Amino acid sequence: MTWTWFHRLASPPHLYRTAGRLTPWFAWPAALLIIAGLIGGLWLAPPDYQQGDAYRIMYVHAPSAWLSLMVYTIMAVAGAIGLIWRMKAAHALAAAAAPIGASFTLATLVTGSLWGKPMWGTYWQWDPRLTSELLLFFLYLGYMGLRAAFEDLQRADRVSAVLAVVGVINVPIIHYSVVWWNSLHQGPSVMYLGKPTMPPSMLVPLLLMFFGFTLFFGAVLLVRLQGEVLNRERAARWVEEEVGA
Amino acid sequence: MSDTTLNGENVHLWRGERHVLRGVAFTVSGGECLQLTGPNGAGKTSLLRTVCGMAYPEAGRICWRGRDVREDLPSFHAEMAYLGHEPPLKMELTGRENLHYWVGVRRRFAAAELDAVLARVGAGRWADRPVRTLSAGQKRRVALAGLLLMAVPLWLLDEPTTNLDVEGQHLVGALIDEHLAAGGLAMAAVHHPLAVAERGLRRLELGGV
Amino acid sequence: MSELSVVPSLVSPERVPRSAPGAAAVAWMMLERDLKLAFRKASQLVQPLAFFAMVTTLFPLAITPELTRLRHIASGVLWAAALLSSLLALEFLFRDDAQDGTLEQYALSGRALTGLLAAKTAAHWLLTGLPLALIAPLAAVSLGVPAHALPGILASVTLGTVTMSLLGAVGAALTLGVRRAGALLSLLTLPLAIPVLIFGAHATQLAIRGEPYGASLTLLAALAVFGMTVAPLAAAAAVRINLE
Amino acid sequence: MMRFLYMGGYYPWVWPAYVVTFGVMGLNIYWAKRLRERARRAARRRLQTQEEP
Repeated sequence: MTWTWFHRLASPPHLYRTAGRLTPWFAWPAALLIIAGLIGGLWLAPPDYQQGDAYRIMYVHAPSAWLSLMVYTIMAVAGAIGLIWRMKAAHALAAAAAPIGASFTLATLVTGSLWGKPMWGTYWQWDPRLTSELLLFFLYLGYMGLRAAFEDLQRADRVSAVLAVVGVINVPIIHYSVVWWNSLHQGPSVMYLGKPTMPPSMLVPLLLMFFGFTLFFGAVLLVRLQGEVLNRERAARWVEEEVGA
Repeated sequence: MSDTTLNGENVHLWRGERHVLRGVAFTVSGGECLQLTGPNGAGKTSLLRTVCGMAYPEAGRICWRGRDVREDLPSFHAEMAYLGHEPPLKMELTGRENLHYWVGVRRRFAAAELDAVLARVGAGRWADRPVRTLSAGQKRRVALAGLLLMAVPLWLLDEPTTNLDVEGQHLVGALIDEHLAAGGLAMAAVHHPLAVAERGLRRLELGGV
Repeated sequence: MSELSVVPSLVSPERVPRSAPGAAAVAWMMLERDLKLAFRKASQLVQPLAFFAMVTTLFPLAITPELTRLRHIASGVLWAAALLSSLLALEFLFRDDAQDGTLEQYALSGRALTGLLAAKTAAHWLLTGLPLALIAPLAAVSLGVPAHALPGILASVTLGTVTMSLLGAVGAALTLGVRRAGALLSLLTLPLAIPVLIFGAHATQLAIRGEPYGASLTLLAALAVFGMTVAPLAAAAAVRINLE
Repeated sequence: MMRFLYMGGYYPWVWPAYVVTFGVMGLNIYWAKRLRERARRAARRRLQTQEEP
């Protein structure tokens, strides 16, 4: 059966141990990639001919933005799996991911507005990307608020999973309606991400940062996952072996 | 002879940190009433809610007519009635209106049938008053009328005699007896023994831990 | 056994022709019930409307009484007020029924909870969304909106409140098990309502300027249709979890 | 080195952006470890109370 690995992985003791074992395999490469990306992005890459050195904010802004979206999607997928197959491990994963995603969404907003000040002359522009990101931040806040409102972990898991699924369906609708809204009001359309003609000396550090941030998320997620799995486990013998009563 | 059998196998249920049901097993067949007893917190209500599919057991299963009820909850629900602690009535509506909107989504019934069940539970005189104005015992009787009107084989009753006077308690016993005689089955969580004929009565003692 | 004879026998369902009403009849019954209940405590019906009128009054007082200037912000004022007012009554959309146990009986009735909740949502829209849409043109006039824009405002608020009721049903179902859910409910529902706000306010703005607003109305209608397919499913799932 | 820190005049925005991002990453590491530690402590406590009766 191809499904056996899946169920084995989802069994709490196995998941707890695997997560513990995998953490360094995410953490060290993440550190390496991020340091390499920092050297490449801050030191080696040349200044942009239009934005000067301000574009270097992109090396932390863009990967944070990527994480903010990816994490919400992961939460929704994990939530759906948890709902459909009644899998506690999937809910634990969603619970572990949410605060990480929210914090990177906040980082995206702050770095975006720090980039905006020299570029637009103001810390906040109702630019479609930033506006969508702000709304995404509200979605995260709602998700975590809903989770926190329940005392019973299982109910919190399942109710918030429904919210994440509804939210992820709405994310593209919200994003495109915001883009459409922005096009009506002729907002500034300075694109600083995904320029087609980015020289390799600029692009390579960006890619390093993307991978580095993703692995960093993985490492933090695994640590949190261990905690969330333990919180969902009641009296199992394996817990005794792991934490040593 | 009849395949109307409800059985639970090795039912385990957790409520937060509490292991409420620990491997509960039972069988009830047509013509039988299973009386659940045990101290407060022993899991009587939890077991009833697990049986009716409102709580999801960690392990074990509930079978109706030999099939796991989880396979097809809607058709299982169509054959059962659950009465909780509080009569499920809207205060702003009359007893008759309550029954209309409550049982009416399950089956059509004639006005004569409604009158007959109301008379049977002794609720005929105040069925047209808003439920808000009724006493707790009168509300309970309206709820019992709903139970009869559903005309389903399986009754799941949580403390059905709460707030009823002695006569009302005998009424509950008589209703269950008639239900069993018609081939129905019942599962009731009780504090005080039901006034039910000994013949079809079975007991399940849940231990509180 | 004389009394029993009035109740159909129940040993096996095959012998009793099950006289279950159809899905449409059930939905209608639910709708009728909720309308009847609402009219028996009518004071709750007026509150969202009064709130809407109040909010739209705040703006002239806070900004300017000049109608020519109010006209420019009218669409924003109307839509922000409409979104906020439609949130008001939401918390009790399912809560009353959950508390007295009737919602549980519907969840255990063997009938599709999706359809029952859709009917309840429809009742909620009839009781709050539609009245809002009907008084929105009045509020618009008080903000200096020319008469030719009123049909557009009526149409867009009508469509927008449909989606709001649907989103609100999901939010109310999610927070059913939360004791004081008001603020959380708004936090959950409002970000999801942004597309409604954008398309609705835009349609209103175009209508005020006397330009064709059909495209925005179509988008609002699309949101409503999309909501009708997804929202009852999500609400039913959330209600079942919260009743557990 | 000073030229590097000067960032072509954009230092008031570039460096805070990096500080914020890495601050968030640091907090994430700290929160994650704290969550795991608390869960372990809670699990130990649960095991002890269960053994007694």
